Amino acid sequence: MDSLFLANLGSPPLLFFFLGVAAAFVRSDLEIPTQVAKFLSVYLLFAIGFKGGVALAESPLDASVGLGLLAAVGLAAAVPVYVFFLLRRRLSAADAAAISATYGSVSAVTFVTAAAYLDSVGVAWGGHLVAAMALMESPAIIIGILLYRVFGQRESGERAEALDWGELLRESCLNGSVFLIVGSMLIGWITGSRGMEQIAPFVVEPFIGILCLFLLDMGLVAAHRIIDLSKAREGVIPWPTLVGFALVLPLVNAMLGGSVALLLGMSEGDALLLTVLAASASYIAVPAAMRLALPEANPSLYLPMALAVTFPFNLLVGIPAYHLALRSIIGN
Amino acid sequence: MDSLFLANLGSPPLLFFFLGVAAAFVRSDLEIPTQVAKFLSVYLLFAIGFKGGVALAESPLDASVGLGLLAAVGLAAAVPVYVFFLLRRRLSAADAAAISATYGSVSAVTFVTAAAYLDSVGVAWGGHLVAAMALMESPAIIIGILLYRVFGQRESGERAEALDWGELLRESCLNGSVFLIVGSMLIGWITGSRGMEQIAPFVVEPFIGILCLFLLDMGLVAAHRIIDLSKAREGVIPWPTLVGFALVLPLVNAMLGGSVALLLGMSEGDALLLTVLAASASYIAVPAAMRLALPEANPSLYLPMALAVTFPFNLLVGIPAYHLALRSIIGN
Amino acid sequence: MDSLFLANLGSPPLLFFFLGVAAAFVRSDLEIPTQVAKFLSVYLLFAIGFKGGVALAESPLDASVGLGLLAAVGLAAAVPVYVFFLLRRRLSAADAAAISATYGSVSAVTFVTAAAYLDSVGVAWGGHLVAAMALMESPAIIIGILLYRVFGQRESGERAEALDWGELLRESCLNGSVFLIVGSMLIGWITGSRGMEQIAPFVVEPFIGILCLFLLDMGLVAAHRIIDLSKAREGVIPWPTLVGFALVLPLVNAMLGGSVALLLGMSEGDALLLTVLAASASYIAVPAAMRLALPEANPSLYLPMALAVTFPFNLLVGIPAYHLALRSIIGN
Amino acid sequence: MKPCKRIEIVVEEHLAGRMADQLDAAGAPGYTVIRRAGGRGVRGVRRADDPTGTATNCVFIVACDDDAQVEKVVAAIRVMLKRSGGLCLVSDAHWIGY
Amino acid sequence: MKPCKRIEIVVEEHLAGRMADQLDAAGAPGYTVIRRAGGRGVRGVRRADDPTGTATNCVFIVACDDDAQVEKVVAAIRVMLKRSGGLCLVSDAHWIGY
Amino acid sequence: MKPCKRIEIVVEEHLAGRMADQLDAAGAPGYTVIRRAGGRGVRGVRRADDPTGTATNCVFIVACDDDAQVEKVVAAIRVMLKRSGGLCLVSDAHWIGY
Ligand SMILES: Nc1ncnc2c1ncn2[C@@H]1O[C@H](COP(=O)(O)O)[C@@H](O)[C@H]1O
Ligand SMILES: Nc1ncnc2c1ncn2[C@@H]1O[C@H](COP(=O)(O)O)[C@@H](O)[C@H]1O
Ligand SMILES: Nc1ncnc2c1ncn2[C@@H]1O[C@H](COP(=O)(O)O)[C@@H](O)[C@H]1O
Ligand code: NA
Ligand code: NA
Ligand code: NA
Repeated sequence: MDSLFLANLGSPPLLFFFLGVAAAFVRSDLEIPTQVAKFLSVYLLFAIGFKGGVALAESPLDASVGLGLLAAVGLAAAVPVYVFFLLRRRLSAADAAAISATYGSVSAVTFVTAAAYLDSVGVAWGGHLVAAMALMESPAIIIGILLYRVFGQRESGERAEALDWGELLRESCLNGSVFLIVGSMLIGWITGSRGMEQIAPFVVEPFIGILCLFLLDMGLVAAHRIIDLSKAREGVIPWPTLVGFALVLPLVNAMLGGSVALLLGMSEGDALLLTVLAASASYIAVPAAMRLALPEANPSLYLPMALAVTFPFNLLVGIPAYHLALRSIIGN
Repeated sequence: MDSLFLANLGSPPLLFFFLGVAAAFVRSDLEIPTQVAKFLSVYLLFAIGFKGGVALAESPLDASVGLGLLAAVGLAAAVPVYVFFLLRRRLSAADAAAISATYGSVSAVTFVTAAAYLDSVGVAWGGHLVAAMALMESPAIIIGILLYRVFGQRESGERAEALDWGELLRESCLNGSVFLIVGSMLIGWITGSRGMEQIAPFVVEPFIGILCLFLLDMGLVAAHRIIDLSKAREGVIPWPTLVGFALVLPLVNAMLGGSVALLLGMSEGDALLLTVLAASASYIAVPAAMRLALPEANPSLYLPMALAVTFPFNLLVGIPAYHLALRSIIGN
Repeated sequence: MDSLFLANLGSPPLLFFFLGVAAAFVRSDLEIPTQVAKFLSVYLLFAIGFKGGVALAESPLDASVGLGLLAAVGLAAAVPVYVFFLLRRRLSAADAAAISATYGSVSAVTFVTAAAYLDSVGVAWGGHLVAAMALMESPAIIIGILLYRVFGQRESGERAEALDWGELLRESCLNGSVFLIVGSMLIGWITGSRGMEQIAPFVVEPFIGILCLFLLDMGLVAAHRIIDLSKAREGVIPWPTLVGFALVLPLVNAMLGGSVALLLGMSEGDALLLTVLAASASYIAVPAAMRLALPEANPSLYLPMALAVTFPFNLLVGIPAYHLALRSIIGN
Repeated sequence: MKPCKRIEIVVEEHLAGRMADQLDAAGAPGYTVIRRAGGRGVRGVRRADDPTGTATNCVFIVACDDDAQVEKVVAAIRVMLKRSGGLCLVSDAHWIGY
Repeated sequence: MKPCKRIEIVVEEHLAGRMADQLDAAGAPGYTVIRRAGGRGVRGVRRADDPTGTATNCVFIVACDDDAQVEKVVAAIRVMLKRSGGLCLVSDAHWIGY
Repeated sequence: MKPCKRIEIVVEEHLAGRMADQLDAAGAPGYTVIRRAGGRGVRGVRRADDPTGTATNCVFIVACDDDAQVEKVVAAIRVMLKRSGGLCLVSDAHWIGY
């Protein structure tokens, strides 16, 4: 049973993640140049989007798919609400709102790694989960800002910069990663297997290798964040508490996501992906949006929580653990 | 018949071009990092050059090939002359010279896309067309500068920086893209099929996938230019006129190129590529050379014409239209 | 027999190296963007490390392997000592120490090119040579600094910045390239052929193609160095002398390395790789470490020697020449 | 060659577009922007090479004709600096006309 | 620590090589150049991230010993600035010797 | 808006981490760093685009409150500049508070 953990931890992408972490901790000067690292993530979104679209073109779009997508959006909108009220007691409204948006949204790289994990253990998953990922990126941002506007505004008496809702919507719904996934999915769906044939040598075959190098970089980045953290002055809230939150939130969200998936009768692979999406936290799109719309929130809280704790936790432990749990319930 | 248009517009590379355009218009922050975008174009030149060279090594070099290359150079030298005198009436000598050089030279990406299009519709083309492309990049630059020196100099009474002909020749004949295409072609030609075997997994198989990402970026760039344009103050010449020129010039040049190809009895594929070369306009090499040698010319005229109008026009409409026309004449 | 030279010089990677050199000399503006060039070298180290690790997993680790690694470290530690005392007579202690470290350490790209050469001429080589390369990068740095501390310090009367030995060790033993090679090798060794299957389309197939583009860039860089050199004011030591050193040192070191390999009874391929390692000089890791630990040494001596003379010499002439010599002794 | 004021602003790279808009709105005669800078201030370290892009700075240089223009520019960007952090320096310089 | 002049020049990146040559020729004691900058001036917006490379700026910083040197440098680059656009600021500074 | 001192330092990019540490140690209130710069000085040309990374500069900008702080910073980095080369300029500026 725990062979799932081994299969996960012993896979090249995860091992390269560890290598990146190790390099940062021994202060090696190993690095993936920034622009290339960004491009690798563009590649991963492009490839997973395209593959999802081609898969969609091949399987019928039925009511259960629509229901699944609806549930995904619902999860992404509901999570920030409970997280906000949970954290409100210990943190400022701005910080609580930013963290709630972070955990309501998703991490594309966690999703991609989970999909690669499923492929490697031979469990099928549906292309519409890629659509679910894309749909789950944005709602939490808007909910988070709304929560702050409704419950937090009075706190700060000062005249704030007017919020530009148009800009916010664009930032949240049309940010680069959402746009690229949705676009690639559409193109994959339009061109189908004929398109796949043309670009499979680029999007399918080197995928795992590129994921290895990208996770190497993510390991470096996550570990750098941990190191920066450990140097930071003690904030309003002790670090162990933050780390605790960053470990408990994915577990609770995974339970929520998993329950929804089981209620909807999703297949093993699809259920795992929805669970992972719920459990994951955004460390790119949401922080970027928060810096624009909610700069009062302290990025040195939400960013390391998502990037340095929740992300590695899901990658290393979460994915196989959620799988194990789902499998034992579905009874495969 | 219009299946050619569909085959073109429905191909993944073109769809990704549209995706880039759309991303820019909705102001998504999607981007391909600059250095990677430059590298993708290096890759495309390297790959098309190498493939062209290998193809050359396999087919005999005969008189008709030599004649074709001569005709290509002739086209590249003749086009700027008529364009210059046409535009002289409405624009300053510097602007007319720069635009004439732009349209006399070629766009390597348009060529690469046309070659991919031919591959996808199953029409053969000869490796020497790659040589034709390389040969056509430079002459227009020199002719454009000469036209300005002869007909424009008196206009501006001021003491100009002395023109460094050595630098100009180097800029025009030895610029990076010409050098890389010619060099890769030579190496492909020397190493032949044995060399191809070694690097086919890099230059052949992922080609279309990489072209997709590159055209995604080109879509972003072209659309950004259109947006910048629409914000610019009205210049000496109304924008509709410029757009008109940027649509008429490729059509006229395509006719010139196509006629030459038909006169020389080129095959369908070769004729299309020569036509596309004639119709295309340079938005990298020529603008760079013009900024150095003819900074009086306004880059916000020639650059958007080539990049934001002519380039998309050829990609989307031109290639299949020229193909249709050639096919109906050759009578396939 | 000289077919080995032809096989080497006529291979696509070497031809692209020439292309880069040519581009720099005609002052073409061809360039591989820096960040991408760095990434290409990351890729090469990642791929060669992984392949080496997988090979190790498949062959038994025995005493002869251990002896080989020991000999490699010995070479890397011994070479700087003789070079230092040789150069001391003509150069300052700092310069002699830096050059000795440069030649004691190794060039990963030279190694990778030699490995690709062996593959192309069909000679097998063992994965533990990758480990040898990794082990040979660092010792020379430490020996070089020690030599300077012991024999050179008194020269400069001034109070020096205190040497941070921790930082030096980290710089030398944990620099990015060593870390990446060792890490990838470990991961290749752990995941074995199962891991290889997953990432072969990324690390094996496009390898030669990527090596071509990287060597194109190295050609540009090496030639730029030569050009900068020729413009530099005459230094303390005439250039022909330096070039002479940069040609003689690799030959002497190759003899040392080759002798060790023959004494240990290494196979033809392994012997060549050890010889090449000994003959090669570091132009990335050592210069970086020297700028931190020994800034008194003039980088415009050791850098061009390693990069502009020894590196091309080994690539073009050294590899096949050493092979020829070894083969004639081993008597294949 | 006329006396002028040189404003130097450091803000998060995410805010570059907004900063440019505000400079335009405040009537700045132009600006130059250098991206992918790092730094340290009261809000901690910002690494220029952060692939998540959330902790990178950019530097704006604005040459202004006179104090009145500086006032307008500074007024326009102050709220932004207050909320998001950053640096703003003003110094004297001479503008070389051509 | 001696008084000196700091020249700051913005030109198109294409012209970086030529600018460096002219600074050398004018006897500038050295320069530092930052590439891939963006900006806006009377010639419109220049995006630092333009892959066509035709609309990117670079920033030169030149520390000069005295006014005479500044004069020479400015004279050398004026034609270039006039033809291609850009910015040139001169300010006072102190050069820390070591 | 209070008077301040602006320090501008150019060193090899390899030394960026060490420089940042020394600025921290010297009590600099913050700094901004621009990487991948090129340049020319008495030690020859440094190309910003050198893939071997051994000849690239970076530029540090440090806004200091007063001369005392400048003294401390300059003292801290002088040995480094002496050994490795580079440039250090100090000028007057005004720090816009927010
Ligand atoms: N004293 C300073 N000198 C130079 N740059 C500074 C200084 N203080 C802040 N900065 C820059 O402004 C950014 C944000 O500052 P802060 O909001 O203080 O964290 C920092 O990351 C630095 O790049
Ligand atoms: N007032 C200004 N302040 C800062 N940079 C400027 C200014 N004016 C022009 N520039 C820079 O110089 C470049 C060329 O200016 P221009 O020739 O006026 O378009 C612009 O893209 C800016 O980077
Ligand atoms: N006069 C100067 N003006 C601007 N930058 C300089 C000057 N002198 C030196 N530098 C910079 O400092 C670096 C090292 O200088 P040096 O140690 O003199 O070679 C150079 O590569 C330049 O980037
Ligand atoms: Na989530
Ligand atoms: Na043309
Ligand atoms: Na060696």
